[in-house]
Amino acid sequence: MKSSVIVFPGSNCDRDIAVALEKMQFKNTMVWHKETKLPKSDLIVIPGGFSYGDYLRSGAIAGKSLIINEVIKAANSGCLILGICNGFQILTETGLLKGTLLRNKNLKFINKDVHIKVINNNSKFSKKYNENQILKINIAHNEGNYFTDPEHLIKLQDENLIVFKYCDEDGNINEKSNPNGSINNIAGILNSKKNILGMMPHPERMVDEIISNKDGVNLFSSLLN
Amino acid sequence: MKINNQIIEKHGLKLEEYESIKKLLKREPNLLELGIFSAMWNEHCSYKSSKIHLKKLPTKGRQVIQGPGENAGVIDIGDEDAIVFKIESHNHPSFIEPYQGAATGVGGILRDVFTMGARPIALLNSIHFGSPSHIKTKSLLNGVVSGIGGYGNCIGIPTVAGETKFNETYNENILVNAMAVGHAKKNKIFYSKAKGLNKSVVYVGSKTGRDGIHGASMASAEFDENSEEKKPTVQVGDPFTEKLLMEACLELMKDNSIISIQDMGAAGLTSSSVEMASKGGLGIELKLDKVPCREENMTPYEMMLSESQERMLIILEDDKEKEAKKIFDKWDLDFVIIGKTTDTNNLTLKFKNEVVGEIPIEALASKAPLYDRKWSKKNSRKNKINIKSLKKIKIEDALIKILSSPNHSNKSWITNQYDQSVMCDTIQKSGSDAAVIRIHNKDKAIAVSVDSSANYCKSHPITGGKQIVCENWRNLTAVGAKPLAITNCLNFGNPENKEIMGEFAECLEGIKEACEFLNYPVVSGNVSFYNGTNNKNIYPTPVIGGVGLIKKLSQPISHNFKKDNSIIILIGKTFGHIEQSCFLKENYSIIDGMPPEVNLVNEKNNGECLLKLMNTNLILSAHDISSGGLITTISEMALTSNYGAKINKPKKLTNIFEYFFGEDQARYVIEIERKNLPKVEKIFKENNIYYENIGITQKNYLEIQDELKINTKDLFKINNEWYNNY
Amino acid sequence: MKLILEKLFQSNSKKNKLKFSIIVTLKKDVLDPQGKVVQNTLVNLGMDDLKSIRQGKHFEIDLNESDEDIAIKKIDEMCKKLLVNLIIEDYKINKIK
Amino acid sequence: MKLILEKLFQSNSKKNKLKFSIIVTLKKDVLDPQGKVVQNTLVNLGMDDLKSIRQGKHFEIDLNESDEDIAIKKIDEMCKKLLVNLIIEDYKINKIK
Ligand SMILES: Nc1ncnc2c1ncn2[C@@H]1O[C@H](COP(=O)(O)OP(=O)(O)O)[C@@H](O)[C@H]1O
Ligand SMILES: [Mg+2]
Repeated sequence: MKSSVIVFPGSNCDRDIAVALEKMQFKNTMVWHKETKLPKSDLIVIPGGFSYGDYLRSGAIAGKSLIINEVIKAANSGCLILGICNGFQILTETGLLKGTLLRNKNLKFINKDVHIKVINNNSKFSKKYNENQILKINIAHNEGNYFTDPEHLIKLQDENLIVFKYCDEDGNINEKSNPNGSINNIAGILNSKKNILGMMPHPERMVDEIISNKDGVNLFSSLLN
Repeated sequence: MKINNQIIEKHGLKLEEYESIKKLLKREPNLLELGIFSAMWNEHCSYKSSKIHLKKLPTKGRQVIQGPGENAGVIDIGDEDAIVFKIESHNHPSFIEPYQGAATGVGGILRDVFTMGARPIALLNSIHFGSPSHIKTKSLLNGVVSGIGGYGNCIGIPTVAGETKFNETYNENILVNAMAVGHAKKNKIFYSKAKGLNKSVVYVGSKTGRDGIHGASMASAEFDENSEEKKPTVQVGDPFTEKLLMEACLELMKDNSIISIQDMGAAGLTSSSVEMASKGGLGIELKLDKVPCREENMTPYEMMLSESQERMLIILEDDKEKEAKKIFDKWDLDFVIIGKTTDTNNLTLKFKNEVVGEIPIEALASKAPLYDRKWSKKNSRKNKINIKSLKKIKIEDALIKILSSPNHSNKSWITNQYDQSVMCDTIQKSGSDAAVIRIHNKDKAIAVSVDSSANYCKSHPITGGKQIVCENWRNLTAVGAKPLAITNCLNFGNPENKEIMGEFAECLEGIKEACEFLNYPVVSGNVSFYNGTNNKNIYPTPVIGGVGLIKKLSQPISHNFKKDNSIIILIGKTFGHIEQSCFLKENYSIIDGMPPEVNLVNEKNNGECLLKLMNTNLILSAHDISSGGLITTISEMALTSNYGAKINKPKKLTNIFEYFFGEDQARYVIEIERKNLPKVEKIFKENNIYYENIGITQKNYLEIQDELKINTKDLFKINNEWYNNY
Repeated sequence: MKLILEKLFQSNSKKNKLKFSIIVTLKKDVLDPQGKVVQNTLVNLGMDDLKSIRQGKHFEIDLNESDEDIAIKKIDEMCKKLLVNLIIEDYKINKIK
Repeated sequence: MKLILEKLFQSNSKKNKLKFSIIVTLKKDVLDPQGKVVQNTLVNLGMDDLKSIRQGKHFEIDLNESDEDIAIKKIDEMCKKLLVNLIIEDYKINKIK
């Protein structure tokens, strides 16, 4: 499997995701945002960080970069796209995913391990997880408060496009287990064609026992065919 | 403009100092030159009051690659790896504008580390606020914490440890000290010393604006009522640009084009150019028209004194300009040749084809004033407190008071606002004795911690100075690291006051003794004087930042209890020293007497023996004992795990409060498996270690026979309540 | 019950609610990192005529207060107490209706 | 040299630079977490008369363009292309001078 990681000025989880991908046997290439051609890849990752400082709106400026046009083309032709944290924000800014990520409800940056539940394990990104499996995974963001309009929300539910929801240790999905105010506790969603996943939690931080746990591993192994 | 006394004073210079300037120049300076002198001669840059004392600190050791005097200290951690680290204060700017003050503090210390060729891998901070009930405290705390997070999170370097303390002595003068730690290759360290004639001096990074003009003088001036009105142009941090600058510099450092590199910190272009020239014994000429400016019509004075952030000065090898510029273009940063090295030994400033200032470099550096200020020895109160004469309280209530006090409360409210995990090498985060960071792609790690004890230092500076070094050393040891070296940030009041100068001299005496004995040299640091308002000085607050090495990475030792029914051992002798304790302060508002005595022999012995036990995998968990005493330490081990403890009552000691709350030094609590007890005891005996088996772990409850029984979940709640309700 | 009635009465008597807009800008000479990046991006997108752009904040406030002088005083207090960082920001209050 | 002359000429011919202010607000139905927290804080500070507060952004733009119609068109383009997320935000352009 070939992967590409797009690097913007201000990306800062690019090395982390590259390490995780290589550990999972992806053949990975880093792609600088000024480039106009993408190497042939089965998976494109837009990593976390603060592209362009997250100035204006998080993800907005990266959403206008040269390389993004290529990403959009690849997405439309069915390439798998994974946006993590800032990557998710960039995907919503480009319109590849619907909705938006607002400031966390407490207006503070939040970094901690939270629990998420696998709602849909029937996607290319999540098939190695069990349905309703509870994962412990790190979040680190200022703007992770997912918001979308009622119609799209219904669509997300009806078409089973919600992959992860925030929950507590025992799997309860409620306001208390919602760290950032996301609508319906949403932590990660797919597009209708199910080839694009955007998620706020950081699976790349959960692939090494000595650092954390290995709850992120199956996301990457799901992608390996 | 004719220079008069008022102008001289406004520049923070004494009249005698102005006389020396005239002598050195053999003429009157112009305003630009005066500004440059004021920046270079103030306390912040010249260390004029502290230098003769700092010289006494031990700075050498086999582990030291570079001691004080460079942008940051460098130590050897084996193989080809070096660790580069330093701590710095940003107290006054943070009091004026907490968010930006703290943010730019982080930005500044990061530049000190990556200038030397190191990729920063961890950030720490020591922050001190006034009393929680003081009207300014809450917004200062909020601003400082989000400023630290705002900068570190954005640039993508984990903030992994720190300390947060409240004490009314900081009501009008908070402390914000930031420490950065980086990793470099031993043979790829970059220094600031200029070499060679006619070499290009290159300005890179952000443009220069009218930010913090005279910031360096401000940092060295006492506050008065008007200081909030003075409102110097506050420096705003731009972590995004810093990230670009860092990546660009590290990229340029991959080949051999840099002769010397220096960040523009306090006193910006002035101090960076003077520093490079003076270290190299050269002159430097700058064409100020070339300086990239953000605002229109900036004057040479403004350019030379601006403290705009995210800028660097580089001296390049011949013919490397083109390649270097390419890198900075890639990162969208300014790259301008603004001058060259000369053989004149002068700082020569040209503007519009005219020489607008010319000063001998040595007048700004080696000939800067040096003071041996008067100081007096502390007359410490040797009062003994008799607990029996105090109002009776229950152990449980006393413990709850401590665990729910602002200073001992769980700091997750703060640390959850910092990205602690980015870079994926944080093995142990905030909340333990020391954070543990893996060296990327390697099987080894470093441990880092910052510590201070202002109350101890106030009551007896020599002991206090020794104590913080020991506590810091102990915190690293407690996670299984061999302590290697420290950086220090010396926050004190007005050095022109002989009591304050005495606190400074004596604290340093204590630090020196401890560092020498523990082979724990000082490799970098920072002095911040004039912390105080209207002649009210803060308590002496030296902050120690230590780095230790974990040579072979297995799971590092953390402090939460791991198992049911394992043995709990107290290492070190308990005398029950209760004066200056957190127990007396929180329960009786008594802050009196001497700090606990520091016995360096025991400290070293106990710590080294503990490391031996750890290296033979005999330890399940370990925690050092500090403020709050034995029972506080045990509570902290219980409240983050599902296991409590059943602790025996002391047999010998008369007073149970002194036993459980006394703050005697050189002690640890460890948890070991029952079956390993004989092996562990044997090692203790071989090493002459005093220890006591004080109890066992058990599920759910922390218990002292007949005295206390409390659910660990409740302990956790108690420990978390204060911040959540503040 | 009494309380509720009182509240109702109160809000009735102040029917003409006022609406204000506050514009908060960075002081001159203070670095605006956001504006800088936005400016570069716009220029890269082909907006050559852009001379400068500075970013600030905007608040829209509805007040239960019909006396304009009192209202402005209150808004001013809000600005000073919370909305504006007086060290680095300036502000302007405008009545919308 | 030619370049410099051209530049000089250009900036002369467009002497009357225009200045605009743009106010960007969140659409009505979009959650405004910031406004909400600010509102709560203000109420806690004793501002009982506060009915509602919504936070938005403000831009101040200087253009090298003297034709107002063209200028407004350009500003509008900037908004659409970058400054505003049309899915969740509304905007208003005002000429300042
Ligand atoms: N401002 C801060 N930033 C990061 N970590 C902090 C901060 N304040 C406290 N901590 C963390 O909280 C824990 C407890 O701090 P402290 O009581 O000072 O520890 P110790 O007594 O072991 O030195 C430590 O792990 C420390 O790193
Ligand atoms: Mg400790």
